[in-house]
Amino acid sequence: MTSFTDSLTGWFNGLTWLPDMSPAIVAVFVAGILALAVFTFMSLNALVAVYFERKVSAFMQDRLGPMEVGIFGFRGGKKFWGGIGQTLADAIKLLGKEDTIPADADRPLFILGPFILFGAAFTAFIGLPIGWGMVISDFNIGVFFITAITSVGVIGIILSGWASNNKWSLYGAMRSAAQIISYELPLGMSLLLVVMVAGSLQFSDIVQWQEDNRWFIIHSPFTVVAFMIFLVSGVAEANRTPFDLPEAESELVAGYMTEYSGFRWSLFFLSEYASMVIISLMTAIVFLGAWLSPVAGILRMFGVPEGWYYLSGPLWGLFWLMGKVAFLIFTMMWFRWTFPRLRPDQLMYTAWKVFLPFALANIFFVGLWELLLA
Amino acid sequence: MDLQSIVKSVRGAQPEALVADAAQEEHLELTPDRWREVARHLIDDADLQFDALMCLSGYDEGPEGSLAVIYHLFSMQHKHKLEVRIKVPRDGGSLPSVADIWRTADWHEREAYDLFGMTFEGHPDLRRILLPDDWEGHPLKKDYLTPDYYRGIPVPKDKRGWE
Amino acid sequence: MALSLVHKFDQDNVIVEKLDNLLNWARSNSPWFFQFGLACCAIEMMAAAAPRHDLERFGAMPRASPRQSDVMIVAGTVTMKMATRIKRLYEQMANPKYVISMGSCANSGGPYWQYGYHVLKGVDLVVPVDVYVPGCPPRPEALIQGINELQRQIREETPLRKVS
Amino acid sequence: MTATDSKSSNFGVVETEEMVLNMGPQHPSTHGVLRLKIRTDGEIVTHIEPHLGYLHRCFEKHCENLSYEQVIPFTDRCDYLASMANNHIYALGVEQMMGLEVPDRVEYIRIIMVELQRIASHLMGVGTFGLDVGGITPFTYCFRDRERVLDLFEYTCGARLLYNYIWIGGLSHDLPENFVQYANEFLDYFEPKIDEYNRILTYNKIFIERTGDVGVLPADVAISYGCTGPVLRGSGVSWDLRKNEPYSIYDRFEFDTVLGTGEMGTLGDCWDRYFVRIQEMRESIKIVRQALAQLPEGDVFEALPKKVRPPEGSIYFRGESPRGELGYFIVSDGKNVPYRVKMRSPAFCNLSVINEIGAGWMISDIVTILGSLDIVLGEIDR
Repeated sequence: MTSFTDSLTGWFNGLTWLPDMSPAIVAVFVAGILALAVFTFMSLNALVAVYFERKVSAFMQDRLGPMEVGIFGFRGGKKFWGGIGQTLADAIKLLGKEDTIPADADRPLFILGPFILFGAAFTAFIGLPIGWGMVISDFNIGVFFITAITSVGVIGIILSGWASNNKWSLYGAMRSAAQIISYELPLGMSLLLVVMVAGSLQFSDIVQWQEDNRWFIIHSPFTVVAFMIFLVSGVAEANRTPFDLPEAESELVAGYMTEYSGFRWSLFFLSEYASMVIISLMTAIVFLGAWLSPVAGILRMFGVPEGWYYLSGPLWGLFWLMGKVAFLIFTMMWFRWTFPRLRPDQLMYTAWKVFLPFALANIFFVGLWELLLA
Repeated sequence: MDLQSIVKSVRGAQPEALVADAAQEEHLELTPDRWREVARHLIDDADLQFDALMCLSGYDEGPEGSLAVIYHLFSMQHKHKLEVRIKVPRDGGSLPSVADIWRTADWHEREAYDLFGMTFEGHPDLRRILLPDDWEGHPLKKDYLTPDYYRGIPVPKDKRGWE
Repeated sequence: MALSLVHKFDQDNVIVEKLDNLLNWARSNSPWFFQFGLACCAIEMMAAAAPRHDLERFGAMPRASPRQSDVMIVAGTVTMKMATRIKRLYEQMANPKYVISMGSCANSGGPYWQYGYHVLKGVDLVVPVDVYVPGCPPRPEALIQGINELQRQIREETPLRKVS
Repeated sequence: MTATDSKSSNFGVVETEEMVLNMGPQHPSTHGVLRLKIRTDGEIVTHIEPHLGYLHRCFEKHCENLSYEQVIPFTDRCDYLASMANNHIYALGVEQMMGLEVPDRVEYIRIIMVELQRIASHLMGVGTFGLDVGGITPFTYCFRDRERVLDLFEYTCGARLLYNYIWIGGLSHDLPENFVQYANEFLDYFEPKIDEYNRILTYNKIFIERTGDVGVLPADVAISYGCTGPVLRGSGVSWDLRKNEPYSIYDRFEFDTVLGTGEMGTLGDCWDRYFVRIQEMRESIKIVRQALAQLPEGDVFEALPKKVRPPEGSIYFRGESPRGELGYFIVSDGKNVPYRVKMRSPAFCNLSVINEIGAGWMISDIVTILGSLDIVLGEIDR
């Protein structure tokens, strides 16, 4: 499969008016452009997702949500688009706010913490495809890379919690360490099952398998369970309610980010919403057939010939994938505004005594299923 | 049970605890030194069983009079009430604590100490409860004078010297 | 004689003006308030954030940590014991920060002004106040008006220019 | 922690230390300016020491300086979530001292107001309890419906939160026109909403996990600490002053005392205390419906005394506020200013039990337990 990196490098090399450059310099240029693209995507995502979340929460709570702030004089009226400029105003304000560092804080770590968290979320986007050939780098160990890199973020959380020299932050950090490391296991185990069936750690191969056969969520009853475990563990990985213990507002004030303000705090915010996207993208790619059209899937089931599949193709693929991601993100928001929060020990119980045994049993049964039926 | 039989019962158990024959009045007046024994009797006696302390109030009779503590007792079993009054001297007055007999008394005694200044002997943790630890005086005494400043912050409404 | 470019920036300048406007627009439209109530007025503050009045329409969102909030709404009676804490909380907030004094008690001691030996007679004795909202307690609409008034004040600021 | 420790300590033995954590006076879930000094061992709480007084507004000092009528606005501000109940019990106490009889219509209006206030107060308790366990939406639902109750109050006396409505010997205003109709409309609207709260919060699996079996308060401990109201009834003690010691005209109405059942865990846990509040709203609806139906005609101002000067003496009058037994100990020396007023506030006693039921649980549970006690700081600190 081609990737953005390949195409961009090819494009650079094809520019005849440029002087000859060593491949290293081209690589730096390409990486720079792609990094900028990912950063833009993350920022835009945060802007849109925060607005979406505020509107969804308002809708669920019989409120209106942001209504008065517009962009370029456009306020959006009384419709859903009211207050469309709200998150932009928030972002600019946060950039203009004072960056406080408490006197007793561990300065280097305090500064480093949010960047590690941000870096982890940022790096994860390298391996995530958004369509055929639309990926920055299609590793052959893509699944492994993502699971590994998303858990690096916890180091950032622990560092910032510890360095803040605040007891609430420390509690948040400790909780988050326990939580993220625990939920890594059921998450990985559910992925393992897909890897086992598809026979590859590469995202493109997994999608190819789904195109050739069927979406993983309807592969067998066990994959449905795996999907659920994966989604819930993913919510826990992203520190969202009902698993938002590290920042539990009613208990720990603001958890590990209690002492952060302004730009550094907005990095936390960016990372949180980026990790939501990462988890949703993973779920959509691995279980929900990535960019494959549900229409095509249904038509194929009834034996309609390939020529009739109108809603497939690269751009449609992007549409389907983003649609699935948006739906999953909406589900996470739905969770957040409906459920109360779990207690730390109940959280651990769910991870170790419920999800992990089920995930392990799943692997076994899917193996049997494959042996007997396939 | 009416007041007279309660008085009779207390007199039987602790003869010298009663200040006067309270049978004609609405409350029982006791001396401070026998109060714990009377309290034990009030809660343990099968006919009395005052298991709930409804209210504990400090009371100041005025700049010339003495301080008092007023207990309102209630029995959840027998549904009868009792008002107990104990007078203590104005300066350095103290009376035994009943915080271990009725746990309600714990915080109420701290409050009475905070606002009136009488001490409760044997209280596990007798500190100010409402006012800050470094507050001077006991504000509900009738001869209390509001201080002008607390930690440099002006207290009264007098605006002179604010600007 | 034409002014040099450096000189131009000393005076009211179009670029600075526009940036000022942008910052003021952003700051005035996202007054995240400090989720911190003291007494009766705090209930009305909660009511202002709840469905019927919905402060979030103006971009005001409650934050639990002082570091992330822009506006401190002193909602309720400030006592002597609390006054030092309020000062500390105010100092913990990151600049730019604003204070709304909500209700008579925070404005001047309210009904407790005469005999309240333990009540601070106005929160402006310990922290600088930008907007006073009268009432005991003020209605949520009054608080919303107070926030609008604060927004108006922020829009007149000149954060990028030196105060002469 | 220090270098010298590692020399003396055995390897392989993890040394732990207790940590002191200050919760409040500014904390999202201390319901005001309460400060809890918590000693923790990891997440487990070993001891809780409440520090009060951050909202001490000198209520009792004000009583000694203001006339009997002028005290009423200050009782409003003590328990600002149940102002009507505070007005009511204080007024009843003074009326009893003076031997004042009030017209029937006044009694009925008072009951209607107090019970509507109970609904509003419990809505607040339920909503903030939802907030404490992490659910934000139940809170907004409760506030949405609470606004409707406040509309009724505002229609009657012009105030939303602090009413000064129930006066000694009468009321500040008669009912406005169509009040009965509006109140009935509200009750019809509100009764199905309770099922909505049950769906979103009460029978939510996570909510039950968080509150069932947590912070169990045995009945004898509750009585010894002087806990009253939903906290005591949640422990299964059938004790409601409206029923057991009827004051005003509560003996004319049909309603039940709601008790905790231990349905989702042990008797007296947080869930029971919470559910008692939910059920009490239904009972209040019943009372208001009956009172609206029986409401007599009459002049509400006829018994208002020209001068309020109770004879020398004292009284301890208690009644059931939404939070429990609210008592006023009033001493009169024959003047128009009370000599001493002591307020026995239910939340003060309810809060004192926190170390007893909170120690040994986790920090998250402390928040839950505190929420289930439904305290109001204005009343605790006075």
